[in-house]
Amino acid sequence: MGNYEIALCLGVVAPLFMFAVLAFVGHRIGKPTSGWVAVLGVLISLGCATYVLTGWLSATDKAALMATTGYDWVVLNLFGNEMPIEFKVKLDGLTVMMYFMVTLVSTCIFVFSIGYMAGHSDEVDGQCKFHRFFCYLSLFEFSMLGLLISSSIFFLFVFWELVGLCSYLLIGFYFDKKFASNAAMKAFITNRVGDFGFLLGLMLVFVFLQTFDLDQAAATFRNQYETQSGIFAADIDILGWHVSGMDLATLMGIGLFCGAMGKSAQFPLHVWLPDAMAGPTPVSALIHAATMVAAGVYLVARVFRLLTPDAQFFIAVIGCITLTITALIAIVQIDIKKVLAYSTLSQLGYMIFGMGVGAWPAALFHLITHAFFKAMMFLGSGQVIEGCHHVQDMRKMGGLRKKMPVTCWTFLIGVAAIAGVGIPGAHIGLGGYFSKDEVLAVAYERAYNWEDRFGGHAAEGGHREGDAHSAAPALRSGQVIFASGGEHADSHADAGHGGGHHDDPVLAGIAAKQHKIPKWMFWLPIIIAYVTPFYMMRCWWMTFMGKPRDEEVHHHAHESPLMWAPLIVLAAGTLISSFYMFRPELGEAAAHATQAPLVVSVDGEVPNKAQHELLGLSHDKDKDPHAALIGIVGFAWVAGIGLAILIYRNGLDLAERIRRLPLIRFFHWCLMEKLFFDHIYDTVLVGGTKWVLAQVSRAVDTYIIDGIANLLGRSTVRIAEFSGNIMDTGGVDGLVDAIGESTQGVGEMVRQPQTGKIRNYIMFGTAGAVLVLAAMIAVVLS
Amino acid sequence: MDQHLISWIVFLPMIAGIVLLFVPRELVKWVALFGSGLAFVLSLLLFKTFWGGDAAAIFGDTYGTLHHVERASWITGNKFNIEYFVGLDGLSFPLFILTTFVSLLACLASFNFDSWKINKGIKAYFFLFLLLETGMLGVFVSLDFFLFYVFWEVMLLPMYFLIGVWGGERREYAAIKFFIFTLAGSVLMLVGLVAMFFYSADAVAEYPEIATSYHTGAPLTTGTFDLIELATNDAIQKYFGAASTTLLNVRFAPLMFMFLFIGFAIKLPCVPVHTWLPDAHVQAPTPISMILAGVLLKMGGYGFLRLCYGIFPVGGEFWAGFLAVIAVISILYGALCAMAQDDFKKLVAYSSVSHMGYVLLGVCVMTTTGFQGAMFQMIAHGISSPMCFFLVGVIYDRAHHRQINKFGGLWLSMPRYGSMATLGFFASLGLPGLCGFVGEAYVLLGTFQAGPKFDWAYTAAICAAFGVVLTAGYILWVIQRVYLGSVREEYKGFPEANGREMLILAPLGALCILLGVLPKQTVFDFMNGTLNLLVDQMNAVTQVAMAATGG
Amino acid sequence: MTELIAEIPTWSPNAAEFLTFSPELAWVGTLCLIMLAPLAIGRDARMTAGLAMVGIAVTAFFTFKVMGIVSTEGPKTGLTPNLAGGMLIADNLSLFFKVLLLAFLIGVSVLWMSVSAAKEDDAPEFFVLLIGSALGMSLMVSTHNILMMMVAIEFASLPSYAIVGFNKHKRIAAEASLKYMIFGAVSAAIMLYGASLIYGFFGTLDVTLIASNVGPVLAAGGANRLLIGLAMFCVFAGIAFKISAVPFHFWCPDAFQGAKTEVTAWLSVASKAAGLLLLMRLANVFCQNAGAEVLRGVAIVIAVVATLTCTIGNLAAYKQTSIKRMLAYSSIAHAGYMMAAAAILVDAGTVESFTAISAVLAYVVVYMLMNLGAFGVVALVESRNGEDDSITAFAGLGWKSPALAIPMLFCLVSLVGIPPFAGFITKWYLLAALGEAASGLYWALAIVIVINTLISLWYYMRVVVQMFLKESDTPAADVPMSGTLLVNVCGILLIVLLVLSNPLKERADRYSAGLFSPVVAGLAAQPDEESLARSNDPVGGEPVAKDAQGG
Amino acid sequence: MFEIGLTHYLVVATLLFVMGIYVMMTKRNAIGILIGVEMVLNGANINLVAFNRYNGMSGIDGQITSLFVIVLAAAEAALAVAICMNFYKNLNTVDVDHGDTLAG
Repeated sequence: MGNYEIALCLGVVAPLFMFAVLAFVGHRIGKPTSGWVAVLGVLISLGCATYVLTGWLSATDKAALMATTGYDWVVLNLFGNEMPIEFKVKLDGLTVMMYFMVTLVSTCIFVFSIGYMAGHSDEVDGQCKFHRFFCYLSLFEFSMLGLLISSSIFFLFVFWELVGLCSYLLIGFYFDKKFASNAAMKAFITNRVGDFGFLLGLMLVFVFLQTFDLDQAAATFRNQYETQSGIFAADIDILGWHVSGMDLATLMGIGLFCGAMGKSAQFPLHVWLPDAMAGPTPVSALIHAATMVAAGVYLVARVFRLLTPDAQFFIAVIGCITLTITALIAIVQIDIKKVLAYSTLSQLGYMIFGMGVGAWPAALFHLITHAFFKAMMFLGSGQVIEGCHHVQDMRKMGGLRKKMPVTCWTFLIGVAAIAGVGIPGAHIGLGGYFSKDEVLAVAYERAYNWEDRFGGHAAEGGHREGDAHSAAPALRSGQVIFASGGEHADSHADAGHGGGHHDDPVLAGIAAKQHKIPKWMFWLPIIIAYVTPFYMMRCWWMTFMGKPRDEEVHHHAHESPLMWAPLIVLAAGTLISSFYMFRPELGEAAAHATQAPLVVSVDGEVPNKAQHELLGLSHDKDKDPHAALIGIVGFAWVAGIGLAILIYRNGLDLAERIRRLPLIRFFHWCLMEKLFFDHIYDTVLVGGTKWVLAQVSRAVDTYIIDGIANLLGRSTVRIAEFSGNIMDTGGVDGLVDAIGESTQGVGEMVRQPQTGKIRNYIMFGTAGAVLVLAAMIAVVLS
Repeated sequence: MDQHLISWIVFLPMIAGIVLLFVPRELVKWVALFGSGLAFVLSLLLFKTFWGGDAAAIFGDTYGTLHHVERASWITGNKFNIEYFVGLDGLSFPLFILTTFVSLLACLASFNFDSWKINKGIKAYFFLFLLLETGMLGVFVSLDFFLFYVFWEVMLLPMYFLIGVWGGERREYAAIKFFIFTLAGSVLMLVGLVAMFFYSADAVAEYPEIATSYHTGAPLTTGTFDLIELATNDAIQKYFGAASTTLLNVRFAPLMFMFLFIGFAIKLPCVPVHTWLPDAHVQAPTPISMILAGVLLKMGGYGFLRLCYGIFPVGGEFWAGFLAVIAVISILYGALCAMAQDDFKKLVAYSSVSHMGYVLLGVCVMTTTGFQGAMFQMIAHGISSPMCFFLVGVIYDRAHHRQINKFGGLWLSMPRYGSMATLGFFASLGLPGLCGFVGEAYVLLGTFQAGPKFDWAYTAAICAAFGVVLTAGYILWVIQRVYLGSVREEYKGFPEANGREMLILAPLGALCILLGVLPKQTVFDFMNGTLNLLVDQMNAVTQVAMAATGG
Repeated sequence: MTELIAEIPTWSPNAAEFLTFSPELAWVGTLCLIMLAPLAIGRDARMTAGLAMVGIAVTAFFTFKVMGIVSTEGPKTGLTPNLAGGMLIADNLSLFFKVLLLAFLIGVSVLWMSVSAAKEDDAPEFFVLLIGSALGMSLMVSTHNILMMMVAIEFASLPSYAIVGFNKHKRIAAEASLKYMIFGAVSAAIMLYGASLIYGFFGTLDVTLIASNVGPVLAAGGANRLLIGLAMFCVFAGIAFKISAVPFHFWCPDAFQGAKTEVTAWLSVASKAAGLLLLMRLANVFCQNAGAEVLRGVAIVIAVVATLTCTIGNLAAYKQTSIKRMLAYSSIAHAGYMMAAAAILVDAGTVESFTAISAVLAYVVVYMLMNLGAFGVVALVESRNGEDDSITAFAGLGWKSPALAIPMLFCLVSLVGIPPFAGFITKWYLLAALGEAASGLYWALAIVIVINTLISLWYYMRVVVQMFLKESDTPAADVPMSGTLLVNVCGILLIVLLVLSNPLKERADRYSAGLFSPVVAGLAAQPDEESLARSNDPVGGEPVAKDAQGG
Repeated sequence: MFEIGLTHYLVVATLLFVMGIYVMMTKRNAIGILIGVEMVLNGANINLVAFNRYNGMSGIDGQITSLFVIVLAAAEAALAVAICMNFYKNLNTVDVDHGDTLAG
């Protein structure tokens, strides 16, 4: 094992060790110390991450580093062949970046938590749960980092479930509150629904690709596609449908993506995330904003090479729907954490959408920038909630900027980042300005320029990739790189490719297999890009600006250093992540991580040699993704933020008046009801599809609220009750009892001749004898 | 001692049981603990044999390599040679250890006997308990079918009394139900026992040239009860598998398979013969529930592997589709039933039905991975379900009821216990990293892998995978209702799990994690050798039979 | 006339022949002694019993002596002790049964001593009747001549009628004995009528000759077939009455319930076993001499009756409230099981028939222990709670007097036929015998038996439930030491015979293999052809045929 | 004219048998039932003797057997009457239908 592998493993194990320490002796360690123990663990991880990151960035032969050694966990038997499930460290640019991001954000949040949980963890019965919180956090940290370094889809799944468990435990941390435990359960079960698909994908990978290793699986997939063997030649019967060839491959891709849908809370499994805000705020920041929910995007990035165009399109559609509906719901939320939750959902939608349109580096870039600023905002909201004594309703806040200056301004940075504040053309901007807009740029390419680019070559373009092209790493990766604005590119640094993409039949061939995306899938994200700044600014303004609306809340508000210091770190992280380091590395990682035979990764920008330097600015003036979109989205933030300020500058009155406008009122109601997803899940499963319409009207009734908890908790229970109580007692037992009773009945019957009267005995005896004799005669004569 | 090690382990509990009849009342439980504890310690010595990497050396080149074999003639009629024939291989060894282990913990769990609602007859209780242990151990080590059957039935009576005398409200009903169901399964097995002997005699007479015995090396000339011989003798396998071999005008292998299967399916149990289980579990005292779930159910699975599939692979292939349907129904139906329960113990009991459905699914697809998964699932369930039952027992001792909906917030009043409960139930849920996951994953993968052979395998795997969601549903729901939520007034003063309780929970919890993290080192290494050979053997036989039918 | 005389085997008894006849003589001597003894020593129960024991000992001495002779000279060597001109046989089977009867007599006497002796004034009469019926039973198994058979059955029955009504002042006893007597008389009459017809067809009452002639006579065709069937069935009915096979079982529950419990114990085993062994002997004779077609017909009749017997016996036992009545039905069922073995009639020369006899012999031994134990406990329980024979009288017995309840449990479970009790192993021998016969009929019978085992579990367990699972307020009472010892010995022997069943089975094999077989012994060799020729003679055919046409 | 042959005897015996069975099944008086039994037995006796006489049997097996039957019948009758008296003593009747305490 190389040093970096060891470092990564150490970074994973350190929190686990702290988990064990806290689990066994946590209650003896006491209140603040146990928090610091956990911080120590995550600091070790951060150290490891930094070590690996610096080493990685300075390494020249990255391919050598990527070859890591594995350890056979178990050895499966597949069609008579041994197939080990290997635990191996995945060491590539993506892992390194994600690892670093996660440890950095975690460190901040851990530290913040010590301050935050001091006031939130004392429980009834004199039981202090402070250490338990850090115990769970450490376990989460372990699982999340484990997930990042897994090179096998199987272990991805293992850690995937573990982070789910931690999420469950942490959402339900205040489990004495009904809503918290409900939310925890809802989260876990919804995730399980997604994992069901994941498992299906896993099984397909197992049987057809015959390996769980990501790289090997990708290679096999590619090979099978080229020879039209394996999964492409299979024809299987699933639940009565015959699925074969490309469709099966698509099914595999969608199956794996189902996992991501659960974890990253994509439509239609998004319902758990807003409820997950029942957990302590640092948890929301860490798990439900920065890291775990992003794991879904990470998963898609990892299995990108196994996707087919149809699967990818499916991903894009799901992402597009999610980002739209959740952003709309975010507009009307009044709970500060709920706003952030829906905005998280929306941003995750952007990322998934990005993956779906092939914007691999852009989506991951957005993931990282989003992690920083969203974690920061969540912590900010935690600060507010803590300061306001557990008030989360923004209508009771207002004017907190004086009481909480650091929180206020760091939060504003977050708002700016998510809104994509920047100056088009000047290459000055924050977070989303680069990352989100790059996704949009790629979407634009896919929606408008795709056929122009490749269509012409689709017909004659060979489907096979020849060896001759293997010399060109960037192209072997199947990565399409272009600069925005319809100007194609170019001037790409790779000398071996001076000819550009047009002339490359291989690339064209691959690309031509992909659909042009419908135009609405470009325009919806654009519209939401206008909505986003609005609701974020609304949130900030309602909280920090204006006049205090609730004296008592305002009176108590305060900040504490343990809690605002991490905010500053994260604010710095937001700034750094927007410019430095991450984007070029991701672009480079894409070269390896996207070698897909069927789909292409579309790069919104061109990596520059100089960017390989740690401090090199990523955003090359000439390669600004906004070049083409400048008119469409470049100033979206101005419009959104402006409108928000316009409406909320004088308190809530104007907003209230608007809300009462006839049409708005209807929309508002719909959005307040979260577009009825919870209700729909409830009712669909309660009454069956034919009752859906009838039930939707009833859904207004407030008592049906609890979504997925009831999905299994009420509707299925009825089926279960039927099966458990009626079938078992009535059916099987009934049958057995009936047999028993009839046996007894027969017993009673055969006793009837025993009348006690000897004359009867003689008669029955004789009659019986005659019968037996008759039977004998019948047999003998026959 | 060493050469009779297994016999010592098997009969030691019984000896202790007899001894305790003659000691003062206060010492009884200590004698019992000593008996089951010593059996456990001695069984650990067996690891010496199975330790090490060289699978071929440990498990042999063909199915039938045994260790610690003891053979002695037992009943010799004019034809029979019924032997006292015991031994261990990869199939029985893990289950053997599991049995001594769970029994020890169950014995420990019985230590609060005096505080039970029915606490008369402590000697009788521990005597029957130890007798039961002997019976269970005997089943796993017996390699003579007759001996197997005797041990199999020896367990019935102690279990009947343990449930019937020391059980809950409806103990009589539950006990007799258990008895009748189990006996119903085993009577047909008895016919199978007779038939297999005489048909094997016919077989060696029919094909004397290939009737070479694995044991003596010479051709076999008589019928046999030797389970290994029945499985490995070419003549017997050829004759059993042949389409022309019939009993009551039905093809022999499928019929015999069914005769045996019914008995094991009842024990496993799978739908629709599972209904004894919830009753038995709910009514039985906690330690007995632990034994029931931890060991008794495994006998069904063990029987599948050793007898049904070992001896009648052709029958297995014949019924595969049917069994898969039953298995999937068990998985889903068990989970749904679990969800519908108000009684905590009944919920765990139904979860066993669901989990054991995976075992059936794993074996019925007849793939190596499936077999391994089924076996692992048995071990894992043998760890997690006793734990769950004990967890239920702990609160039953305190609250004297098991109504899920009347609980709440127990984690607050009993944090240590709550943590163990979470661990136990998540292991049962099949969370990766804990023991329940590996078996399920293997079974699903094994089932999916059977796709080329059986059309329905993909569908079965997907349906079974959906069980994972349902499992999460009922487990989380019960955790939420019992352990989470605000603490109720009446349970505020509940004492935390005491030392004895933690002593039982801790090893189980540790094993839940250990098996989940290192499945290869803890379980697979000890059984894969035999399982792989068994599958090879099975495939060879079914191919021959298929070729014969085709020709 | 000289020709005629030559045909009747001359009987000029010598000392050796008297010796082979000595057990019977000793028995008769004992009878006389006990009858006369009151004149000398009074009617004291103890003294009488002592006298009976002496008689039994003497009989046993001679029995063993004869056994020695038979086993050294061997029945198949031509030195078969044919007594009374071929009417009686002293072979291993009959001697074995005599030993069994003696042992059982001792058991019943002990039981009687411990429960009834104290209040009994008519001890000498009791022993005379008991030993008289024993003598009749021993004669039953020592013949294959229908005349001797009739005499022996009557000899066994008449004392039995009286002994059932021995309790003169009890209404149910009077009722029971009357019913028993009438039913017995009716079946005897029918049997005699059948015998007279058989004599008409075959000119002989020796079953050996009948068996070898029946085939040719049947082959002659015509209505003979029906009439022969009718006649043979009438004879069979007489035996079936002793066995209490359905539909000749009606007397059984009533007589058993009305009689004293120790008498019930005696009748439930001895008279049934005698009838069964008689049937087995005749079956064996048929196997050796009759053709396949006849065998098939006879086998089907016996199989049908056996199936009806065990099934109806078990079902009718379900809802009984009197334990004696329940055990009476159980004894009907067991007779059915044993009868199933009698259905094993396959062509001469194969060994299956003696396997069946061996199985029945072993079964009878164990059955004796089980019933002696069970009825013994019933008698003891009855004796201390005022003749209450309801099942509920057993409530809480397990906790009050385990010394009674545990042997009772052993006996009952053994009656069900599950390990670890000898009832299982003997049931297994029965099944094995059926399996070895290897035909659909016998496999079907095997399945009938195992399913009946399952049915029977329910009502046996009702008693167990009462004993161990129910409570009772009545305090424990003293029970006689000797009776307790007796039932415990029975209980323990049941376990011992499972673990060490070899000696039992070996003896059963030996004694059944040494069954006197007339064909081999050469007795029938000469008359065989003659009588065969005679039967084919139209002299017999003409009037009979007319008769049949007329009817 | 016709000669009285085997058939006639057999017919008489059969009639006795049938009548005996009928009597056994219908009579409520215990003694009546016993008389039925005797009828059947005598039917058997007639059969035995007739067969021996007409059917060319060697020896006198039939006759001797019938003697046995007569003795058996006598013994049985003696015991039966004793049991009937005991029954009468306990129930004050010999109507067998009154003895139905034991049933089921």
